[in-house]
Amino acid sequence: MNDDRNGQSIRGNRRDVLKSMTLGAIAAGTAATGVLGGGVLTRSQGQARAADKAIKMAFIQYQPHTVSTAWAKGIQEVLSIQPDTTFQLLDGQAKADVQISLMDTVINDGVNVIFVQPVDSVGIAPSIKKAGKKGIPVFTLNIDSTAPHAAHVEMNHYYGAIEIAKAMGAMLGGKGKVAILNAPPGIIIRDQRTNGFVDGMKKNFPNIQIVADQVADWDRKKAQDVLTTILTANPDLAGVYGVNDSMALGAMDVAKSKGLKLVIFGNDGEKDALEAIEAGDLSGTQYTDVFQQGRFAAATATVLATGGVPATAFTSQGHLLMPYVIATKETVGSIGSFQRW
Amino acid sequence: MAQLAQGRWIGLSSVFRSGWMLPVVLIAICAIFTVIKPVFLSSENLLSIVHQVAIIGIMAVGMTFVIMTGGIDLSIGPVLAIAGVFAADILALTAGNLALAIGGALGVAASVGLANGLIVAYLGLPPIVVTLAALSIVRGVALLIAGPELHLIRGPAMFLFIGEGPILGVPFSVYLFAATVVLAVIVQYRTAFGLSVLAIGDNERAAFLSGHHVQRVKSLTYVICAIGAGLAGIVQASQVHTASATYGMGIELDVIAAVVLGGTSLSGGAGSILLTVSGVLLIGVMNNGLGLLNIPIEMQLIAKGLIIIAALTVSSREN
Amino acid sequence: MKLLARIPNRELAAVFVSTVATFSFLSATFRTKDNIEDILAGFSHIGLLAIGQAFPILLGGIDLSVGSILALSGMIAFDGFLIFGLPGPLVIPVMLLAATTAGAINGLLIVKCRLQPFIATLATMAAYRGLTYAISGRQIFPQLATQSINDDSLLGFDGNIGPFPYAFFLTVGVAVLAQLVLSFTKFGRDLFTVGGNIEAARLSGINVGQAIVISYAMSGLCAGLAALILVSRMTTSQENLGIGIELSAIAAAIIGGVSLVGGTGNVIGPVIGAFLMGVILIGLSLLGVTTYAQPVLTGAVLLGAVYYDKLAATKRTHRTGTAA
Amino acid sequence: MTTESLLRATELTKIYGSMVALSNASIEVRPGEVRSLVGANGAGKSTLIKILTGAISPTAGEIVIAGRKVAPGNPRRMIELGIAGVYQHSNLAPTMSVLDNLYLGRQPTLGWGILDRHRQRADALALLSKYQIDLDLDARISELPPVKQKEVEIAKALALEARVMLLDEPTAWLSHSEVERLFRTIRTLKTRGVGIIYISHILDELYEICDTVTILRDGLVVEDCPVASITRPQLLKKLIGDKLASEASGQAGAQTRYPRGTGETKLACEGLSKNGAFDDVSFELCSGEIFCVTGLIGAGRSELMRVIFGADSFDGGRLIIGGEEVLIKSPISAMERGMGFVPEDRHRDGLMLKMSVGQNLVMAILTLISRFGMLRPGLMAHAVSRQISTLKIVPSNPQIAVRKLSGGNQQKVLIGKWLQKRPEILILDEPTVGVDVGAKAEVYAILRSLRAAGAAILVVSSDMEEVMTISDRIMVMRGGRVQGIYDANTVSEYDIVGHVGGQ
Repeated sequence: MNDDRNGQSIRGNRRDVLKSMTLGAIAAGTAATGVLGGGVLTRSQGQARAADKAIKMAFIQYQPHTVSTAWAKGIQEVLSIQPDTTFQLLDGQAKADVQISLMDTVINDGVNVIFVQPVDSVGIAPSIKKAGKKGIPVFTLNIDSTAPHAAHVEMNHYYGAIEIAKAMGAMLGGKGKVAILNAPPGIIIRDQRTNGFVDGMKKNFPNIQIVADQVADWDRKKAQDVLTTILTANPDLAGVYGVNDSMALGAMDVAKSKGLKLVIFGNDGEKDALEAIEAGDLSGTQYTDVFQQGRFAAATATVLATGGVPATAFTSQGHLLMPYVIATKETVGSIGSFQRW
Repeated sequence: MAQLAQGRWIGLSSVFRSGWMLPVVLIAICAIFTVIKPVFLSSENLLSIVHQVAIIGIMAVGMTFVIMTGGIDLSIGPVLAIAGVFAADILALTAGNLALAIGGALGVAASVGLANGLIVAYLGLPPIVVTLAALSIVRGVALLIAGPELHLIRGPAMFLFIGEGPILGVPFSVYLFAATVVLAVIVQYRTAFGLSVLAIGDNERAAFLSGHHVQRVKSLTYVICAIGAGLAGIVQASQVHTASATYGMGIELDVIAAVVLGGTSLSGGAGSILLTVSGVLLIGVMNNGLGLLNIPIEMQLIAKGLIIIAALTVSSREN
Repeated sequence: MKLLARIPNRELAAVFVSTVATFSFLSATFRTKDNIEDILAGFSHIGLLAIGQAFPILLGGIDLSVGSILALSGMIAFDGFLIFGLPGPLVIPVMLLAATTAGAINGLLIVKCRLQPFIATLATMAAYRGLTYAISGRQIFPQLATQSINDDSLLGFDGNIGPFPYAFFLTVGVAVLAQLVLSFTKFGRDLFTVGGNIEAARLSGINVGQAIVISYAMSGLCAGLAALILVSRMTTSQENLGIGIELSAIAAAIIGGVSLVGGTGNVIGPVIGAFLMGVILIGLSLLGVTTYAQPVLTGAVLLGAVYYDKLAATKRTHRTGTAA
Repeated sequence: MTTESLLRATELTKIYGSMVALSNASIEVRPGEVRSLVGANGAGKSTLIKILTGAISPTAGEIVIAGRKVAPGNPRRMIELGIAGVYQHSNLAPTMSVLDNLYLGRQPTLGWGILDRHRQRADALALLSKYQIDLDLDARISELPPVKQKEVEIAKALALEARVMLLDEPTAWLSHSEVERLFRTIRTLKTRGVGIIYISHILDELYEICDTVTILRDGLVVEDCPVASITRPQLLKKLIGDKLASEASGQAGAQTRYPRGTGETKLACEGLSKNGAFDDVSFELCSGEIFCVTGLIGAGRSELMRVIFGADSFDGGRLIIGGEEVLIKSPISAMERGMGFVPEDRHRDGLMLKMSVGQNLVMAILTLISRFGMLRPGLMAHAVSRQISTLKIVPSNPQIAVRKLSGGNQQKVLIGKWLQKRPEILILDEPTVGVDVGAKAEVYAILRSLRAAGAAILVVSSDMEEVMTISDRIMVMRGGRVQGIYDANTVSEYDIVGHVGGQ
């Protein structure tokens, strides 16, 4: 009885293998059609297996987000007018380990340039070195890496935040209670912006007191909840700094619904925020032309890739801090619609 | 009233018999917060707590049905996102056709739930894997449709009213949450469906042999859960005046947590909407209370862990 | 022949092989030695977490806290190396010990406080993450955030033999060891008993509590090992390391045929499951599938694999059913 | 029996909250003694057993094993001291092999906790051959039928080399011949000086195999004497009091029978077959009769019932209800045709244990008590209270969770579930397994009144006493085939047993 069961299962086993072959085929088949069939499934610049001379560029983002999307737009804008250049966008899923695997993957895939917003400056370093060995220039966006690479293009987090502190302090008349709507720890931007803001306040407006620093996960809804709570604890709150615009807008929502007049500053300068500033609901934000940031990266990249300068040639990396505007009701007009992302 | 008295054994009283401990613990926690920070007890604050948990609460109510049948739904996060995006885009395209927007949003949510339900019930695949796959698929579809950008919602006022609009000083979303709870309680204790859900969670084979439409009921629970998520998506979109395919990441864990904290067993059978509500409130109270004290994030997380352990240890002692 | 029939999760293995075959056929890069090496190196830690996860699930439980434990022990390593400048032979045992303890605490909460595993590990998931933030050397000494760990005994873990990284050997080693324990020791049998029928286990004098605690400790230890691999790869650690990774681990374990009901499964399947997910992610990326279409296909393949496994399983039980 | 006792428990008392499960109960077993422990469900038998196996510790009292006083409440210790139990409900690990289950928690090892597979297998084979038990060591428990699982449980206890063995309803799911085999085993154990505590509701077994009897009632020991010194009627009186005693005893079988009832055929099978289960089954079931199907376990009876009720599909033949051929795809359509089904394993297939008595009683009539899906509490409450009173379900509180009820009352709930819609055809699979004598009598009474009301009743039973007591006609099945259909008036128990065994 025992044996004949095994007999059956062995027969079954072969059947199973065959079956599953077809299944696997279907699975990857779907993928294949995606690649060859064009349309939404294929990488933005058409041909999947480009000719060897084609220049392949890949952008590994931190996670799907307005900023990284705007970068991608800027990058593609430049690349689209270059001869046979392909561009692929990959999602780091906000996970250091995933991002590293993707780095390795694109390196093996023989891309000529890698753009990346590292999940972690140090964590990405080994992969960047690896790319360097293969002569692949790497461009980091917003979050630098400790390993030397082609160039780093960054919004000016620290000094921008200091400027925000100055602007906010001025509006507050140098006194009052302020709250920070923060991001969870683990991403360096958070620390740079928060430190900048805190230092800026200390230095210029010692009488302004930061009464709350709460995490709102970059998220507008969370920001609403957190600020509501903070306001219950500090009814006399005068100002709010959201380390990104979504959180600042969340704060704005609360202020509006409670009919409070708060000085609220954000960071990044996405178009919804600029609109809110024009409407007078949001006090201000640090605007950076993220399209431009992408273009800069892409332009430099094209030069290096076509000019045949290998990454191994870099003894020191380019370090570009994006110019920024502290957008307030007065200055916001100067930002053209084509610059709004 | 007489009917209520007669019908009591249908379950209501058994809920209070079995689950009275958690509410007590909840009150105790509130008391502690009040002592440290009296403003905690202010009516506005209590109201804002309910307002803050409305979205999670609406989802948790739906999730309770799924978990009572011994299932689970991990896909609600993306459903929330895709519903919001649909609502936003339809509003944009139809120049503010409210009915169409809400209908479309709930429709797409329901269809995701239906797909989950049919696969789980009729193909008999483990719910956790099916809905995990859905989690990934729906997120992907949402991103393909809408991209990661924020979709600003400029109106109509009626839509923005859903989230914040005050009636007698209470945000509409709170009424919505309350309504969902009442509706769910009625469904659970006053309908054949509710009884079937319990029966299936308790003993599926017996339910089948007693002539219950096991597969149909199971599928339906997933639809309900997804509609809950869709509704939550609309509320959130309305509250933040934006929709995005990236919303609701990881929210499924908070929701399931609320349900399980409420005492609904993941293995099915026992469970109740009202207990889920107390679970939801527990989470809301913790976030609010610790926030009021302006406790730094690291200590907040540790405190949350300890509170959950303490609360559940106490309330599990009761039986 | 008898052996062939005994292969655990042979359906899954078949799916895995065919998926790999298909990708190798469609993408030249996929079949290169470097790429294989990268997949093995890039998903070994998920494999380890899945092995660990298999133990609680075998008992009909679950461990949501692995991500936080991973971050915690990673941060301990970070502090040990960068703040206190301790040598690897000292730090590595400590981080593993810490992880194991964290796991054991989960077990104790379940046994002593009679908490549902889901709740207990949900609570510690928050608590351990908080602890990680609290002890984070990056917050205490911001300049450390841009310093990399260069301790030979740690970085040693990042090497490889041929296309096989040490991390992979570690994973396979742990898997084999764990499997031997499960199938050839009394403790292993006791675990299955507890998972299958806890009352029977109690009545036959098995120390149920002990079994539970050890299982969760095992899960913790595996999270520690995963942290070891990641830290050696990244030459640093991070507060938000491993957020959401518990889902991948659980998924891998279940795809690997560990039943959530408890009492059935092994630890080989979960490893295959983990690498299957890796193969899909990398494969799709290499095929140039746009990033947002990838989750769609991943989900589809996931469903396909499980459904196929289900078909084969029902066929099998039907066979034995008539045989018995 | 002057020899020193293997196990002596004195003055055991167990109190749960306010409820006294056991008070000052004493019990003693000597080498080679088979002591019967009887009592209605809820009399405290299970509590006593649990204490003796260390599953729970008593509120008061002491246990002396082989002259040494032992601390209670420690299963492991009890096993070491040679006390082994075979329980009513499975204590096997369903996902593991028979081999593993035989040595659950005590597999032989080579030290370092490494299993000694060879020794384990050798021991197991030796054991099985010693007691002539036929089991596939590599089969998964979950894949075995109930009877096989029972055998595993018994073999598991034997493997302990127990000095004292507690058998709780060991014959519950065993068929006649298997009971015989079990008794042979017990006799061999006697000769080896093993002491046995034997719990059963079937009095025949008691008189056949036991030497002494301890009768429990409401937690008290009301009698402790040699079996020979007490007559059946006396025993019944002690157990349940006079009024039910006569009904329960086999004599009651002498009441008038109604073969083919009213003569009107309700249900007919023509050459019904299901591969691997039964083959070419034909019979007619009339309204107003109780039609018993008996035979060995594995004769295909339960499978047949499931098919008739639409829970499983069949491969050949015709099923005719009320004159027209029907294809029943699911229990739902079976119910639409006025059928009801009380499954064999009430815990696995019958009851929602966590739910209340009331909820369980309305499980099958949701459509009757709801309009547009909305339940109508008035109707529900009414229906429930009616069943509770007519079936004398105790406790009568509909809010009690079913799992808290005694086996007998659980069974009544399970039957009551169907009575509400007055089924024309009621199928009962082993309706009185693990039900005490008193409740048995009540179940029989219910069936008789149903018959009087003109229902067609199809009963599967392995309990000869039961078959002879209630049946109007008897169908014997063997190996999936119909052996014969007999008029209960004209056939004797002896003949039926003969046909079942197949001589």
